[in-house]
Amino acid sequence: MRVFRAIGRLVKGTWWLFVGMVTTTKHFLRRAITIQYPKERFEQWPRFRGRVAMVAGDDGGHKCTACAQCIRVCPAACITLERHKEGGVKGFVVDGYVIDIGLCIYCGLCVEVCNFDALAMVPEYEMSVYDKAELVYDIPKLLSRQLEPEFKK
Amino acid sequence: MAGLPLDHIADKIKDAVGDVVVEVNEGDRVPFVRVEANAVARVARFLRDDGELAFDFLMYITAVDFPDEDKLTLVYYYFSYQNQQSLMVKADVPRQGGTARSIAHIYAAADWLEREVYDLFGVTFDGHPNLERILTPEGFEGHPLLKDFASEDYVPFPDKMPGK
Amino acid sequence: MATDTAIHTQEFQVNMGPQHPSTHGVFRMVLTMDGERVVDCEPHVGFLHRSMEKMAENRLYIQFLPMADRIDYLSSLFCSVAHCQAVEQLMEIEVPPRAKYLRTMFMELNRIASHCIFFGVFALDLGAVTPFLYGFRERELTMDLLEMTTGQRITFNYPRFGGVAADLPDSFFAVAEKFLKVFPGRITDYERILNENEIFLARTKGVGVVDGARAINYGWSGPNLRASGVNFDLRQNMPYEAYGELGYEAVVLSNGDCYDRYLVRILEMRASHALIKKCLEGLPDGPIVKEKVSKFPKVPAGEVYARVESPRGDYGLYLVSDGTNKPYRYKLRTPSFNNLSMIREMLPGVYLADVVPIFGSLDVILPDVDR
Amino acid sequence: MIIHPVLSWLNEWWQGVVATYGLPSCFVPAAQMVVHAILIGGFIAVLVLFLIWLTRKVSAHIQQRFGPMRVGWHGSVQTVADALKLMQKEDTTPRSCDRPVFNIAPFLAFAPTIVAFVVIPFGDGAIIRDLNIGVLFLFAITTINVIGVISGGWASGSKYSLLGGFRSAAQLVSYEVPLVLSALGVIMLAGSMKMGAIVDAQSRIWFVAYQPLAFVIYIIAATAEVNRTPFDIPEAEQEIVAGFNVEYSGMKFAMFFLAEFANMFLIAAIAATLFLGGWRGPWLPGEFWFLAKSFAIVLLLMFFRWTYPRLRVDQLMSFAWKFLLPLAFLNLIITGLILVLI
Repeated sequence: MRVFRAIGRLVKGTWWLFVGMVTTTKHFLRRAITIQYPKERFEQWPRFRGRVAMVAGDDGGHKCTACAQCIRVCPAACITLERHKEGGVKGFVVDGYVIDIGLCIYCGLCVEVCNFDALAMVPEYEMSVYDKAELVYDIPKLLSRQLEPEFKK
Repeated sequence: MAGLPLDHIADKIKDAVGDVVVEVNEGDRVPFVRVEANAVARVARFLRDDGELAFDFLMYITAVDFPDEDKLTLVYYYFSYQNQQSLMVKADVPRQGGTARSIAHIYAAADWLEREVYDLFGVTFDGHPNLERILTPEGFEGHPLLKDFASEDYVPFPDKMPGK
Repeated sequence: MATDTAIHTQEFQVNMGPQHPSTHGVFRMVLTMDGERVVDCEPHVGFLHRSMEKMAENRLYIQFLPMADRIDYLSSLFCSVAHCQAVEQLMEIEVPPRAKYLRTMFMELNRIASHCIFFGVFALDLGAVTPFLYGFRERELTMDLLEMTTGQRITFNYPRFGGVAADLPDSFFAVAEKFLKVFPGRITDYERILNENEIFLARTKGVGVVDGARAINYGWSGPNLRASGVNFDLRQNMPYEAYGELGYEAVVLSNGDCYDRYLVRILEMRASHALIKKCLEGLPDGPIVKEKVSKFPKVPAGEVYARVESPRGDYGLYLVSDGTNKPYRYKLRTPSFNNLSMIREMLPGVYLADVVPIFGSLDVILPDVDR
Repeated sequence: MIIHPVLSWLNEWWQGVVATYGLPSCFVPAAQMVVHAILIGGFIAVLVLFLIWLTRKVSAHIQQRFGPMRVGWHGSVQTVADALKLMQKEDTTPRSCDRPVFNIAPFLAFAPTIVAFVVIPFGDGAIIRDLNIGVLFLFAITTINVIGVISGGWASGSKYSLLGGFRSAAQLVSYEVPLVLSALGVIMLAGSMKMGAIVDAQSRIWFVAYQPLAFVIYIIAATAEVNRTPFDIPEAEQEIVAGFNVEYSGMKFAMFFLAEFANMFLIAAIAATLFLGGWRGPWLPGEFWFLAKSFAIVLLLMFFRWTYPRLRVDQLMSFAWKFLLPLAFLNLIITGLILVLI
């Protein structure tokens, strides 16, 4: 009996080893599913949260009203805003708005809380630089890339 | 909460371990039994070994710091697979030099959990086989989860809200 | 404990980690070895300690939401759902049914993603490289689905207090349909490569056996516990979100060895696949988020324990609130921490080569251990 | 059929040169040796470059990737680029190592492989020395490289490499036995240890038809012999990081690498010669058939490597001694009985 069982196990073992080989061979004959990154790129899904950008208004400028909701919600404390009150103007005047992309964690909460649609996440993910200081984005830099129309909600 | 009523459990603890139950709180969401700090190990052993209760699963041990009341509340959270019921046992120890009996020999899970509480809160556990820091590096000073923790390296979360 | 032979043997220590190909992160074991056999093991954790609990105490509830994703980055949705559940229970918010279903569905997708990684990494631990890539291939499919809805591939930041952040996009259904169609075949491929493979069986059957009582005593939970024969799954026993309506039957095996811990996860992938299908079929209409919930809530004082069944086990969050907008105490019960604590008892007596599958079969993830 | 005439022509021409200018006659064999050495060295270099590229491509396509694509057509020159990079790398030597042994180990591992190519028949007459103890020489010489592996593992002064070295020693000693025994059946059939004679004996039917069991044993033992998965425990990356070569870098590492791949081809070439009729084949030149058969075996080994998990060290040993060895003996006895009876 033991001999038969041993032979049975041998046959079964060999069979499954063979099945494994068949599976890999099957995959060997299939097309590769990866892409050649810098030459080809994935198309981003419309909601992809790349880096934060400021949305340009009709005049090309930013739409920020310096309400500081984004600063209040930012979990990484990467946004800095300077503002002041001016006589005759309702609300605040924006002096400076800086996002340190090196600190940003791409959670998208700032975009969500912004009541004036002044911020958006653009599908940009190649932000490597040689100097960390270049990762600090000021208003012109934040305005430099806009959402393509089809990416808008 | 499904399972046995809390009063019943508290009574059983009183019968078995003695008059160590300080408070029985049905609470809103997490009912708990507060016991004396020197009795946590005896209570733990009873809770595990009693056939009816059978709290065989120690989910976690932690502590909550109350600097205003100058106490640390140790929290033991048990679960019983038999009754599908959980039970929280609390015990108050002083903030400085708080100590409790280790339950590592009753629940093996308590080994690391007690080390964690020791590491982060500074509560010592008597009879623990290897009470060393676990999460923070060796030679670390202080106990980070105390509310008044201060260190040169510790930078609190910055408040970046601009002035008016 | 050197073997009792005439030949004089000397024990030596091998420092496995913190940088080692198969410690899945930064975990250090000091192994005392007698030849190829392990005599003693001294685990060291904490290399990835970020003091998440302290971070939570310093942040608003909403601010910690994306941080919760980073506690266990392979199953990040579970951590943030637990965070939301705790806050919702304290604030007594009822989540709309559609949001419940969406959360459930994406948690199951996330579970598949996590188990795919387990499959790949476990095979890699045993020296088979190819399944690793296959596991990642299927993970990409789930990631696609998650990305098109939530906007990110790993750290989703998807649930919100009282619901979820976004509804399904229109293109979702076609992609999901495709995924649901191909995925069972892919699991069959996994099974063909490993399940009955004689070498794989020899390496995993009877290795690292843990019985149910011991597993419970060590605080094991999740697939590891179910592999040891304990029939307990929060989705089945204490349903949350939409699991109660969907119904779920836990996958339970009995041997408690590395092979069963592997098989439980493979079977759970199939179960999750069925759950996702059910979710999509029964997806109710309605709002995705409860109205009039502040983004910056002041949470009423009290304490709460939220429990979800993460791919690694019983993920819990003990939240003490003092009525302000920041947590007073935020205790994370991470399953990996408890699952890993037995490693010291499991290793003595096994071969060095078995250390890797035993450790791998626990499916711990070090940020989850160290927090 | 290609190499042989060229070599003969070269030889005749050189003999003519020697005769014309009245050079000493020992110049003839000396020049021959130099030519042979260059041929083998060049062949191995090109072969290994190709094999590494092939491994990467095969593994990539099994895993539904592309593999190297950038350098050259489909990454064909990638290995050259990698070799150049390896040469430029810093040659680190750990402080705790046994320096002379550490330095010599890579060459000890690599040299026997080159020597073994001396008795491989690449084609009709394309064999450098058709020794009459060819097979014995082959197995004797390939065993030497384990000394390089052990000494490399020992001299590195790292516990991982030491474990790797020990594992390698145990494994190679165990698997050498079934390997040789499986080849013995072929030798009995051919009645000679001469490689040429063995190939000639297969002019009608390949020995794999007579010795299927031996062929299987040979493939398994050979996989173990060259440390390929599922028997790659000496360099099990997940357990002992990289085993014996964990402390090596730069060219010394490249030597080990070279030895591994050259060995893989060598073991496949032996299989092709002993079991698959060597260079014999219809229409096309013998060199082609020889390479085709060898590469078929190499591909098989590669598919093993990318499909199977790895055995544990004790399972490996018991598999060799309790399973392969009795089977090899059984095969030998059956072969002997049949030879006696017929």
